[in-house]
Amino acid sequence: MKFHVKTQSGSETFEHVLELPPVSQSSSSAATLEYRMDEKPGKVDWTEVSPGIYSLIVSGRSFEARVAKTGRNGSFEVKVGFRTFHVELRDSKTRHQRGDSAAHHGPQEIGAPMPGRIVKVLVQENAAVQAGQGLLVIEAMKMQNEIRAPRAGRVEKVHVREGEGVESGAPLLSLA
Amino acid sequence: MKFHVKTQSGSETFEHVLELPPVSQSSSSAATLEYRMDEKPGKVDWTEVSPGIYSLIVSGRSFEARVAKTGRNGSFEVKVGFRTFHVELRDSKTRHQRGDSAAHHGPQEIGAPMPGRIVKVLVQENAAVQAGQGLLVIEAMKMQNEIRAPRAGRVEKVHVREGEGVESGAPLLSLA
Amino acid sequence: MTAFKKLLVANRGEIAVRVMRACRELGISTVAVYSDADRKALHVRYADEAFHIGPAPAVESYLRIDRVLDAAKRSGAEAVHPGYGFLSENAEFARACAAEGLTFIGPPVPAMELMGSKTAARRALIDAGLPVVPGTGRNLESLEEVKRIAAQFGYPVMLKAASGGGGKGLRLVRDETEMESAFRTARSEAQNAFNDSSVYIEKYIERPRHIEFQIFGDHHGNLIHLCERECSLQRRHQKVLEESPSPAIDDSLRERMGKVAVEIGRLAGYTNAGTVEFLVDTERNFYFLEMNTRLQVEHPVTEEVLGIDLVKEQIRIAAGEPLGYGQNEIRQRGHAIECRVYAEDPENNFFPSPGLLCGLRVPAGPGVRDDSGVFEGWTVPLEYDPLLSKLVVWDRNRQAALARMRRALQEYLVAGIKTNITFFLRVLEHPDFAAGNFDTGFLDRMLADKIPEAEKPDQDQEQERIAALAAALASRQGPMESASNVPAPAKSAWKSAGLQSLLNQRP
Amino acid sequence: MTAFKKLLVANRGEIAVRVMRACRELGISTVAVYSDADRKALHVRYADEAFHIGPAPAVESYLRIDRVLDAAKRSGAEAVHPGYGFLSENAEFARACAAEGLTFIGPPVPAMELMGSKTAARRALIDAGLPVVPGTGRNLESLEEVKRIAAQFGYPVMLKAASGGGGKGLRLVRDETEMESAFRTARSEAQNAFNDSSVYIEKYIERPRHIEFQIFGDHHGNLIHLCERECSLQRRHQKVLEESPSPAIDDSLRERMGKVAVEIGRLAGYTNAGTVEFLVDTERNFYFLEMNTRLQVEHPVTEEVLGIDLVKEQIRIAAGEPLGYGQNEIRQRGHAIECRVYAEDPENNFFPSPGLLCGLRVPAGPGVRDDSGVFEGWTVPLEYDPLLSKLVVWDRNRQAALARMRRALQEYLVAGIKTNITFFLRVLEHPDFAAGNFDTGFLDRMLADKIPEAEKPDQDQEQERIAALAAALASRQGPMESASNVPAPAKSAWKSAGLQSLLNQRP
Repeated sequence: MKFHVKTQSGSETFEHVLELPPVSQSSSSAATLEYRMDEKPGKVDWTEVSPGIYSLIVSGRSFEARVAKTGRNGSFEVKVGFRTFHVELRDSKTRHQRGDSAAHHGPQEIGAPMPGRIVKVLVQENAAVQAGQGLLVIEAMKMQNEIRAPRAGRVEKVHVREGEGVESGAPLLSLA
Repeated sequence: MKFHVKTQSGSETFEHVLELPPVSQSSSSAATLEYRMDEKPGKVDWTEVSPGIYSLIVSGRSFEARVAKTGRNGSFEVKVGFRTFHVELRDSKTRHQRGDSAAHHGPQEIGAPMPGRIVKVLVQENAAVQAGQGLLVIEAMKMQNEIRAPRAGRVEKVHVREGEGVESGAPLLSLA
Repeated sequence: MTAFKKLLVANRGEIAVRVMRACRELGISTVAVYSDADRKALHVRYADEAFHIGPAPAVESYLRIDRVLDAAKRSGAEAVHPGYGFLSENAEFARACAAEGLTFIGPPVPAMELMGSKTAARRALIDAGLPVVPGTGRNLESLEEVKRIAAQFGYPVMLKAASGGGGKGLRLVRDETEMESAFRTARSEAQNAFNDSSVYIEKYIERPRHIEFQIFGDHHGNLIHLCERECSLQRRHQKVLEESPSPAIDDSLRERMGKVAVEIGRLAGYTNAGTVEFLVDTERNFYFLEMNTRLQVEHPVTEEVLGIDLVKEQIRIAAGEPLGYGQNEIRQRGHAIECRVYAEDPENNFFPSPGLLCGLRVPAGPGVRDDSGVFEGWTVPLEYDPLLSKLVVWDRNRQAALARMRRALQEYLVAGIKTNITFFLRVLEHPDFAAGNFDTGFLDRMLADKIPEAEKPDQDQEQERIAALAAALASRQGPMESASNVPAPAKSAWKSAGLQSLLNQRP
Repeated sequence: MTAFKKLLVANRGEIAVRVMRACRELGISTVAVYSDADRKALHVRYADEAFHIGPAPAVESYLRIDRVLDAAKRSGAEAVHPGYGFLSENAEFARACAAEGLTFIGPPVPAMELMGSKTAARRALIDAGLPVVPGTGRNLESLEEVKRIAAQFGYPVMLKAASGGGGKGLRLVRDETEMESAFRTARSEAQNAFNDSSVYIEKYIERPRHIEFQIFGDHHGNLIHLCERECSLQRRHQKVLEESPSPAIDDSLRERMGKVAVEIGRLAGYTNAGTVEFLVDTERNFYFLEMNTRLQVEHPVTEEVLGIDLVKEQIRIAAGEPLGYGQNEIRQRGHAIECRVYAEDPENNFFPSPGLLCGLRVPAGPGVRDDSGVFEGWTVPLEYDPLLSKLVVWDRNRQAALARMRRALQEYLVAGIKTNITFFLRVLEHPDFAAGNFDTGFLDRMLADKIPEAEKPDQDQEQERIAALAAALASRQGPMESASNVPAPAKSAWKSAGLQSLLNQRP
């Protein structure tokens, strides 16, 4: 099995090609296995100690990783130590079908980062926005926070009105 | 819904007839509902706070109960405070089919209370045994423990040999 | 043991659990009150009795005196502990408790009222010759008068709205040339915000430390202080980390400040637990700031250093028992630090992060105390202060306590929501903080500097590869049933997508 | 900070985690070793590095000197902490460490060897005029000699097998009429068990207390004691609850015993942490019992009362630093109690209860410390001591500490396996224990009495009805998916069925 892996933490991103042996029945839950990362061979002794928590021992070093699936397919949030990594995983088959810059195509839905109330909508539909420009202000726990455009684009649709309450993840705005 | 409930803790057993309103969609996970226990009406505000952990408020008193299914149907282990209760539950339909003393009919399987090694088998097949009589000795964590007959009967089958290792719950002996 | 058989805790979250623990140890039955948002909350589960008092918004539940008192009556409670926040400094509530024959665990009503009014407290202290920040405390109408008084105090000075609060109508004036425009804008801002353009002057204390003294009085005339807490580590005037002793206070200053704190307590006719807050300037002059007439959030650091349970002491004293300690028995041992663990996102301007707490591992072992109000599976509600827990460590000296706090923070794991745990690790690594050189502006300056995270290149690169490996192993296990009960927070996905796109756009 | 950069912990379970916590606070990297049974264990996860050293049985892993040393070499560790048990009192291991250039964190080899031999230690103390239990310590061949010496000591006396251990060849003789048969059977039992019929006499101390003193020495000639631990609460000679101070020791006795403990340490040329165990009779005479040349399980009660981290101190001293405290700086504050939480079933003769720990809620809050080696989801292995955690509380005095321990035990929840938590609650409620009146036989007598559980009729009946209601509500929720991740222990089902049948048979 060959994976193309992209990890991102803070402002850093890394890409790797990771080769793992095929899954055998006996070793699916815990085992020592050999891998190649970016052509360099390695050996990992790994096991899932609790649901979603993995213990990995590599060259004697002991690591703990908390792995949670995020919304999209092949997308994970992984905590190692005090650092959180966003990991995108594609095996060689799906890689070409999806393309590398899928995130740029089609409108992007901006969701509510937390439950709260819409205090202000700062843009109108069809308006062109710059990356980092404020789109809406949401209030929760008596604090106001501005939701900014993750990239430049055009506001295709605003899904909420001022004063409206929203749940976490609720669509706020589509960015074309 | 009418339940016949039998609770047992230490050497005490109690029986109750408990009537609950039928499950409605809206109130299946948390609600205040009225019940009758042994004809006496009561009101409980209940909710499942974590899987298997229930918070119940009855007449202002706050209780926490940890409920775990045990092997048999309608059989639960419930912890309230520092006490553990074994609760047998039958709704009115199943009550008559199963009869009250199901435990007495047919052979009873004695299982290993824990993983360990069989040190000694104290009885032979077909031997008559008294309640409380020693059947086997099992060793684990360097301690030996005698498994005793839960009731009088006849040893129908011994499933293990001396020196054999057993997993928790493994059948040791059938008591007819 | 004490006179009370049953006590109602008029609060929620960690402090409600903290008070109930004290009650259990004293053999007192506990009564919780709760809003719609808190039916599953830890304090409700911990209590012997629990009464519902209304919808989620605090004004309709935890701030409703009538409903809290109704719960007290229905339960037959004999005393009420208000915790902090909510009704804890509300004199009307204390009076209403008394009217119902309930013991309010706190100071007498007149002491609450005196200290509840900043100006009245300030005047009383001035009259008694006790140190307050130099200022006029009265409305100044003309620019000339303002300039004259400012020259008298010496620049810099603060202009403050008389009806002020929340930073509105507040101006720092560094020299006389700035005064005219500052005076004008402060007045107009005050007019807009409070419909009252009155402003007054206070000397601006530069780089002050915020040091507070715990005091304790009983109903038998005993009043002592329990030494200081260092509370200068604040983000936007909110304390986030407290410690005791303060690295800035030596024995002689402690004695002087403690004496003044006790005098202030005497002045107010104080009983039970209270806290006198001071500003300390760089020349070690100290000025009364305000007095909090209740238990502080950060009371555990005092408990750890002195070996005194402040909540049990509060309850005993309210029951009429004498103070369990004389001033000469108060001895500090070692060093304690508290971190307030909040559900907030340090990478996103400390925005609150309520939601499902789907994973929790709490630090433990020697010298570590976690006063928490949450549990795995709890949904942190939107409506209240997002304090999850107070992590407190003790060790023989400050250096050891800092190392222990670092160890404890490293053990802490909260999944599903964001917390400020990693932020504390950054603070602990700051050389100025480690050296004890900081003031109330330190944290805001540190955050404004956007000090880059300390580079730990080797380990971090290894961690990055481990993250890649772990994700691949997890996905290889099949459709990840195993991790499916760790719901991915919608927020992370959103944030991740957003950041990713931003990154992709950079040159 | 210290001379070590990396340290290997040659142990498992809670003590391995305890030592690693100390290392983290000292900035020392940690190396774990583990057997097949412990791949997922907490100490492996907590360590910076981890090396596999063999199959589950300890003789093939944790007791294998060669494999532990191999792991140390591969990791580049500079020091080894042996914890307690396993290789901790093995002089050969200490020597092997030295031969490899590793610092063994413990006393010098000669001290280990002297104290490792009970008879040699006894002889050395007698020569130095230090108090031991009166006895012959040598083989007695004839009944006449035995009777003569017994008369000299005064009855009751103990006959003990010279090669003895584990209660074999041990006879309590209350008066001379019992001596002939006791002498004969003790000799034949000793012959059968140890292939050596030698027996000797010791004075039997009636209703003794087991009191031990912590001592600490550095490599600069300093040797002090850290006061006592009360360890009389034993079940079948196994300590289950320890406290400090001892309710039986006053300042003058503490000073006398501490002085003797230090003298014994000097006699042995002792450095690092050690424990001198004494028996104290009802007339407050005390006798040397044995010395443990390692960290004790119950070291936390000393840490809490003195505010000293014994493990960090051990590491510092092994690195050549001087003791951090002089004898005059050792001051007890308040009272600490430890309960050893075991995976065992008090209702079934304390039979070990290994298995999947499918639910865990650990007590917390003021004055509570949990030194644990387990986590929710861990499978307690069959092969080792079933100690899950040590629950330690501190409060200002013994009465308060007892109340706090009760509160903490009530918060403790372990699901899936049986524990002795409820048993401790029974012990705490016993009036003799509460009054401090107990000796080493107290617990076995209490268990033999089968003292009925204290009746709390009202609450218990309510709890019973709540259990019925909760089960019905859970079943009503449908096929109980919600509780399905709480696997029902096979044992409970079995036990429940068995008990139920037994009950049905009663008239």
